[in-house]
Amino acid sequence: MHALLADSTLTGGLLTLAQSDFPHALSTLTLNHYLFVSAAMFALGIIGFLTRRNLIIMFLCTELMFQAAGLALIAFGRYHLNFDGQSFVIFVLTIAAAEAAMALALVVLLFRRRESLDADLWAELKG
Amino acid sequence: MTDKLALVWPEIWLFVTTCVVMVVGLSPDLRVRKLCGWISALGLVVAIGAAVPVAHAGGLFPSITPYAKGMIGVVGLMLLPLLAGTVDRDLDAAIESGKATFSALRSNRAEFYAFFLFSLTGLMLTASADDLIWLFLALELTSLPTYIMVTISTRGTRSQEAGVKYFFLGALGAAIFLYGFALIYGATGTTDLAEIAAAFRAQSEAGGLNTIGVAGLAVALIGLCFKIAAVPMHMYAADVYQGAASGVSAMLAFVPKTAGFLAIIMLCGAVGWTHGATHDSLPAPIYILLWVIAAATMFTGNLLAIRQSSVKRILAYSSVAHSGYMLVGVIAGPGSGHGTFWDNGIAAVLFYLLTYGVTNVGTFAVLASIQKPNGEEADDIADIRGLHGTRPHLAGAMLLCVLSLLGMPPLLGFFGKVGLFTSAISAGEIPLVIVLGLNSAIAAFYYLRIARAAYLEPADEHVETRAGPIPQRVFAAVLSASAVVLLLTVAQMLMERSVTASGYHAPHAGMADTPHEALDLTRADD
Amino acid sequence: MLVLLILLPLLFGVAVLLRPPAAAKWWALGGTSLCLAIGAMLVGRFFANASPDVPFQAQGSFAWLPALGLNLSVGIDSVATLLIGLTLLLGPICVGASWTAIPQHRARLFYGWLLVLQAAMVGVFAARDLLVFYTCFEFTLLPMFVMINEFGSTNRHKAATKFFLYTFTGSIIALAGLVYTAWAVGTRATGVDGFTLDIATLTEHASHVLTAREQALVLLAMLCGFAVKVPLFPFHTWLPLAHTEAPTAGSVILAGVLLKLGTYAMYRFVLPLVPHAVLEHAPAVAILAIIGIIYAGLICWVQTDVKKLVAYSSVSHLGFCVLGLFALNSAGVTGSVLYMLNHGLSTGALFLLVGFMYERYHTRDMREIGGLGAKMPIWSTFMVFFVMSSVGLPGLNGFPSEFLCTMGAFISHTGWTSGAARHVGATWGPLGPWFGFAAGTGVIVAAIYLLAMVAKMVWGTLREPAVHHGEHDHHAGGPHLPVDLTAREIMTLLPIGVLCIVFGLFPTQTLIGAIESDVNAQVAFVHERSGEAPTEHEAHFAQQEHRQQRDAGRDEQIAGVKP
Amino acid sequence: MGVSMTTIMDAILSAAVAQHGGEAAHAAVAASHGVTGPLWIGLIPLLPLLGVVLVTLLACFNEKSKMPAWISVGLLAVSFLLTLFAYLGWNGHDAIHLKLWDWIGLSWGDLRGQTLAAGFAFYFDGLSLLWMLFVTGLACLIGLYASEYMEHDAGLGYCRFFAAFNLFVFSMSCLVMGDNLLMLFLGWEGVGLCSYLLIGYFYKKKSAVDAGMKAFVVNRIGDLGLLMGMLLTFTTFGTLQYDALFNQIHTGLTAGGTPLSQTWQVWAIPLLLMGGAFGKSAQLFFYVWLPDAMEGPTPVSALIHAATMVTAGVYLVARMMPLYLADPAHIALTAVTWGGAITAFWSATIAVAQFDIKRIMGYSTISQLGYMFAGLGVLATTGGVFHVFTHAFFKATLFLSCGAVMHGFAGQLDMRKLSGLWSINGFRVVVIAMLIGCLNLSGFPFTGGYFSKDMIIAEAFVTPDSVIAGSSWAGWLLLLTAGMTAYYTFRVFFRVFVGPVVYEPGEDLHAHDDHEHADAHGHGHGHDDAHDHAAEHFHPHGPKWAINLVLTLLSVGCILSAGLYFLGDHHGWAGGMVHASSAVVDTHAVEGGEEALLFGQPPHEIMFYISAVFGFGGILLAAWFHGPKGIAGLLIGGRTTAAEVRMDPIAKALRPISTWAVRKWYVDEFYHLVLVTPLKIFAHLFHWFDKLIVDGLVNFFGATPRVSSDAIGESTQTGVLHDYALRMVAGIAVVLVVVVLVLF
Repeated sequence: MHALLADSTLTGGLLTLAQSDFPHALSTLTLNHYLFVSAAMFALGIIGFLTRRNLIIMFLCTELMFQAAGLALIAFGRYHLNFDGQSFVIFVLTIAAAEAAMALALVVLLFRRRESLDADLWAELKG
Repeated sequence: MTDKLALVWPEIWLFVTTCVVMVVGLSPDLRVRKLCGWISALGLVVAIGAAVPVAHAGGLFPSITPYAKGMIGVVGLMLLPLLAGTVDRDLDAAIESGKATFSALRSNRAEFYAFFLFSLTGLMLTASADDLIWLFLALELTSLPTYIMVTISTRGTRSQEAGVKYFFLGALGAAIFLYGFALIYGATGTTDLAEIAAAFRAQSEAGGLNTIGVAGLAVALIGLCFKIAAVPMHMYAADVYQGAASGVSAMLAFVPKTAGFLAIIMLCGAVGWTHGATHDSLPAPIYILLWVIAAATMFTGNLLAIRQSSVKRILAYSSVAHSGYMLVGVIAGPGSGHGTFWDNGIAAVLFYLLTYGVTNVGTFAVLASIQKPNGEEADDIADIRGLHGTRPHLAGAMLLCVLSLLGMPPLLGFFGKVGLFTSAISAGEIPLVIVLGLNSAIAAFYYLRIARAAYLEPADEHVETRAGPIPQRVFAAVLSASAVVLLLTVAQMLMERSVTASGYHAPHAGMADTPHEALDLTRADD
Repeated sequence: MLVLLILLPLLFGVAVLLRPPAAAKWWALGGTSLCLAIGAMLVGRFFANASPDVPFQAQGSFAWLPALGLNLSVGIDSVATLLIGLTLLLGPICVGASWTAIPQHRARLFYGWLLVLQAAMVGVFAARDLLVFYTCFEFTLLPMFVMINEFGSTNRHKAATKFFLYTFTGSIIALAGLVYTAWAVGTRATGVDGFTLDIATLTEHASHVLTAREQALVLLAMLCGFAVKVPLFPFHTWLPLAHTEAPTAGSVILAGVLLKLGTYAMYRFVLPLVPHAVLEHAPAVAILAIIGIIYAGLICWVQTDVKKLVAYSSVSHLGFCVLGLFALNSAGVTGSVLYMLNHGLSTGALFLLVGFMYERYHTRDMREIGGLGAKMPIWSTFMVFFVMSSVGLPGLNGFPSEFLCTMGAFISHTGWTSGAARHVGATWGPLGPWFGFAAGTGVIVAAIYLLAMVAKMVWGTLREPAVHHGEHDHHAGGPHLPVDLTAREIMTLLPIGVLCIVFGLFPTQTLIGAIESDVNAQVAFVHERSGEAPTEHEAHFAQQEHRQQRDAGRDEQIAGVKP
Repeated sequence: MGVSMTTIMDAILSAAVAQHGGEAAHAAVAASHGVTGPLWIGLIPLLPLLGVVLVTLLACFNEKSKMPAWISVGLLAVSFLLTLFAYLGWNGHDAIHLKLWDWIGLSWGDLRGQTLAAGFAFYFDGLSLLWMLFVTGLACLIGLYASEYMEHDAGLGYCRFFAAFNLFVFSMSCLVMGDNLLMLFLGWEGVGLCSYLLIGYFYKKKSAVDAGMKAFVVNRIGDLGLLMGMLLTFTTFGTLQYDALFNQIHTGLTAGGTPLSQTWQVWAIPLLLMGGAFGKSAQLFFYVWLPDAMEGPTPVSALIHAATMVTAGVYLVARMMPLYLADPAHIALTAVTWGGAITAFWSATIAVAQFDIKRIMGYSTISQLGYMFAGLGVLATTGGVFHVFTHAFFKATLFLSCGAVMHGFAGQLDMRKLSGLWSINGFRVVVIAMLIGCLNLSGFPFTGGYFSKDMIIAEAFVTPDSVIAGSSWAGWLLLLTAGMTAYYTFRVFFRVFVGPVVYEPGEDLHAHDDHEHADAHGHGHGHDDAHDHAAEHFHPHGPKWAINLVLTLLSVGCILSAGLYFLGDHHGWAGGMVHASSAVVDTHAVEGGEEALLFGQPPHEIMFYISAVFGFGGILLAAWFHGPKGIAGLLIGGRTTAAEVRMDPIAKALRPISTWAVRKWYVDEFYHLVLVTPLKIFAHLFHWFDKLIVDGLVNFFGATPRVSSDAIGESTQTGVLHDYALRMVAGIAVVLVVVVLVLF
């Protein structure tokens, strides 16, 4: 796994994403680790979204997916040694916050109507 | 920086208008609040005006903004009368009949207009995006207000159901394309679209596209399918269109779809139609992906529409199908780049978006103009039966719009479709053209039903409808129907504009300031 | 003048919509009559100025959508002129035939669309641009749909939908084929700058740039559209249904003109655009046509619904028309063009007669009604007359067309013209005597079923439906009609009858002479071009070269602008 | 035969000699033709056409007088006179041409065979003149007859009758006078139409309508042969115009330059044309329509189905004789001979067993037509054509006499129910006319029929079997048939016209008139009263002046026609006419100059005796079996009632053969089983196939979207958010898998 980027000729000749002042345990982490985690988060988000019926949890799952993307962005940003990824993440967070605000308002509205947070109760429209 | 500022003047104007609308909307005076609509219209007109002078920006599609923003503004203007009174209708009626007095807190008219304008702002921003971050933000700005608009568009549970489905599935979609963006960034090391394009170019010249980049593109495109309601992300469309008020449905059929297509065009532009055996198509995985999606979308949309009895659902599924048609144009790509319309799929898509937007307003406007006795808007096909006898102009409008959507020559929709036809044939996409043709035929099943119901059949005896209280909607319907015919006179100009707009600035490898090595995660770790 | 003929009916259509319903039929009559008068002038002027060097007259063009290669261009050659004449002639006749059948409160809808339909039909024949053609071609569907759907009989919704969907589906695929041709010409033909839909340009270049395989595919696509319209076996099933359900005027137009759109399109596009493929596949098409002739003829024989019988007879007759076209020689193509006109007259008249009968008895079932000879002698006389015209009795109009189609198929055989035993009366072509023979058996079948119909309808003892289903919703309250034909009804039939005789006795002076040079030119063109199609490689090379030239041209332009 | 030659004959000879150096002969022949006739010749067919128009106009004004008849007869008389003038003004050898206008003309090149030119043009040579003389003459007389015969239908029916009658004469004139095969075809189909209309004149009677349709359809089958023959002629010779065609044939080459004898067309074309001729003239397989055609009014049977139209086939073969002779193997001529001979015999076997006198005449017509074809086949064109001429007169006489009987006895035609007309008041003229006709038909010595038939039979023996295979056998068959003819002819005469007076009225067919039959004209034989009153109240009424006059004139014509045999130097007047036409045969050239002998004698001489023996034999047999007691039964008859005759026990003994003969050998039933029924089954099969399979497929494809719509809609659009999400994700997975699968 270390050899993944062994022959890469990225500027600065970095073999890993770790910086010298990182804790040792982290210094061996490579891009792959981060991507793996990110993918796992994304998958978990999807699985959660598909399996949970509670509106709030479902929303949180989508947040998880957003953050998975954020993690990937940061990892890539670090890998490419530019700040695009990081600045992207800032905006992603902002959007996530906006969505959260909307989601909660929506959830309140829906709860008032049905006295329940079960998403599948809303199945009048179909066909 | 100032360059970019010049580029976004329309958005700025719209934003300012939005703010004004919100402020005016706080007025305790009903008459002042009623100005909101006019102010919005004014803002849109100014925005259109501001969009036109912008001649040439940078990026992959340097000339797309004037056309796109002009189109957005025009269709926005047509949508405006349709949206009038969506949220305050009951309150207004109550006030007029003296049952209630105006209460500043109960009215959210201004917010509604503001959301609409925000959404349009986002849409225009999408058109001027030259960066993934920008694109992402613009797309979200387009979508987020629509979630609210759907939910509050009527007071029934249906709108709320539509809202919940739209929002949650929308969030899922957004997450997906965001992840795709992340991967693209990872593969190219930049968020600037032009640089991404250059990087991809370099990769392909160096022996093949980066897997992660392709995967990212694929994931992003699939995520964007939600915006354009393409298979497999079309599930929500019918429910949401049906649940929302007709005006909002009309908007949903245009605004997110346009945003989605603009984004898809930009992403495809980033990878370029320079791959394949003859260097004139998208890279194989993306090509196959879009091909499958386009074909599946056409069939699914048209087939599902057949069984519906709700006109809104029919139109929703037809909107799905139309996305499929337009994807054909995306697949065909910008063609030879000779400044011709007929072999330019992107121009065809841009033109089609306009024709679709204009026509679609009409169909929904007719529905919005008819009211059932319980105050709901017309929805079921039985509700529009016999329209010819009672409101012939609405029936005529419905007929024209539906026929245009069907692609009946010589209406506007037909020429939209011909553009797709010719460009796809130029690109050698004969099977897709056949699929497109077959689907146009399948579409005739349900369009004919609508047309027949509205224009020919007598009214059902037990179904009562009456004219809605808002004359602007009738105006919108008639406006749209006449546009279907009248725009034909300027079709040449529109086509030329769309060609200019689709001017694709093909990337070269040297464009990127920081040439990055191909990122290859597949290489074995020994 | 051509444009006037397209616009006038539209204007009158608007007038019909705006005037009170009671005036609708008068406006319609005025509009169609005026058009007929103008049309007569047009036809007269055309043939006065006809010359082989200027095949197309009354040309007009307006660059509307150059971006799509679309010009609003019109022009007529002799074939188109005659077909326009037929269309315009049937206009007032249809109005006259609908005079009492259409209830007043729906008259505006009916006559309005009738006029629109007429404009569209004229447009098809007048078009010199592919998209103008296609537009009008498709736009005929809508008025017909309305007419069947609203003014038809019991099963009308199904019939209208089937008619629309079937033909619409076919023609979209045909459009794909046509656009493909346009594309190929636009990207490969030397001397063509960019995409064009101009029919003349396409005709000139298409056969040079399409490879054999492409031609076959384009042929297939075009046939999908046009064969459905004609209709050619086995794509005919919409026709009996549509005819049966359509109102009288609808049937007349459907049989008289709409079916001819298919054959006209074959004449105008299929033959000259893809001659190589046509030559190769003509036997297959001809076999379909012959199957149609005999198969549909036999089906006619066992029909009980007289209108369905006449409808199936159209299928059978149009088989001759297609057969003649695909004989690819002057006799066949001339016969085919004649057939387009003559079938329109005689079958149109048969539909009128059936319609008049239906208006009185509200049934078309020959088990319920028949033996009308004693009760309606005038009607019966016309019936026998037009049946004879339809059977192809020499001296009436059906014969020259049927004979020439059969002859065309018979003499169109390459084996005839080569080898030691050269046969001077034969022509180059893909069919042969067996095709002529098979088509000839169709003549026998035609005699069987049409005479069987006459035997049931006209001869025999009088049979009338026990109870008049006079309570048909559209007819309730309509004026009471006398037993036999009224003067108005006779006036609708008389002009057709006169033309039947004139075209039967003087075909050369009226029709054949008129179209001879155009048809000969067309046949010669097909002959010349059918020999070889470019290979894939050549086509590819042409495309490359074309692209380079265009690039060069653009560079020059840019270079020219820059300094 | 053929001692002196006309110019045409010379040309033909020279062409035959210099078969391959055809140009000179070609030029010579061309030069000998080409007399342009005066324009008034065109009036001959056009006057009847004018009659159609006038009569139709009268119908429009609902004319109820006999005006239509007078107009028709007048115009036909003028037409006849014009023909006569044309004949008298004719120079006796050259064909007269007259082109009125181009009918179907189409040209696609300047080379030979690239022009189809069929003018509305006329061509008068001996053959057409001969035909036209009796066509217009008889039409005029029979029109006069019909003016009385049809009088009970005065009104629309009367007009309808005379319109079709006139149209028939027009068509027949076009057929005979046409200058090309297409004109012939015009007339050919036109007479078919008129035949159809007139057979079905009593259109309320199903059998009449069916008979009309049968006639038309059977004719059409033959017409297919004619049509194909025409097209093949065009491809071979590049023209359909007689002159050009004959000139080409005389060169011995096809227009493409191949020697004719080496092509298959040389026998195929005549065979195909023969198909058409047999159809129209009711020969061989096609005869079945003619007996049924007797459903028509009797004047129609007389004119169309005996005298004129049915001889069109003979005309065609005679006209196309050069084509038939061009085949060195004479395949088509042999077929014509045997077709004619077999038909003659076959229909005679049916005729001997029938009881309907009109039908017997019908079968005898078929039989006599067989003689004519056999005559043409064995190269006795003169005999054949002469027989056409004499037959036209005597058969018209016979039919009209039968018609007079029918007219007087309310449609009774059954010989078992009629007897002794001689003794009934007012029928003397009829009986005499009938007798003259019968004598002619049975070939009684020194009648016209005797001479014409002998010429045919003798020539059959003259022509060597090497030229026409089995020619002498055909002669024996024809001889036998002559005897049978005499038998069945006089069977009718003896039973119906002489003997004890017995009669029973028939169902009055004439009651089926058009509309106005309610306002009866006060006829003794009423319309519906025929059924109301008992038979004893019925009084037969003899014919009035028009019928009697016509019968008299025709009888005189019959007698005079015999005299024609002695006119001129080409075996009579008819021979002269044939010599001046394309039908001429140089028998010396064809037969190699040798005459076969019969009983060691030249057949032409001995035949007079032999056939007289056969004729007498037949008559005596008839008298023995059917003749009444006394002088009217030639003293050997023994019949005392109408229904019982000496033949009955023999017929009973011969069962089932006699029953079969009565039932016409079940040919109609056979055709029904073999042709009509399968065709009908196919029609029904196709009908259902169309409905279920062809349309079913269309409906299937039409329903597919709807069905799949329901399937997809119900399974995916459940309305549940989670389902949607799941399907979206699954959909993404599927799409990605598809992409991967396609990629690799």
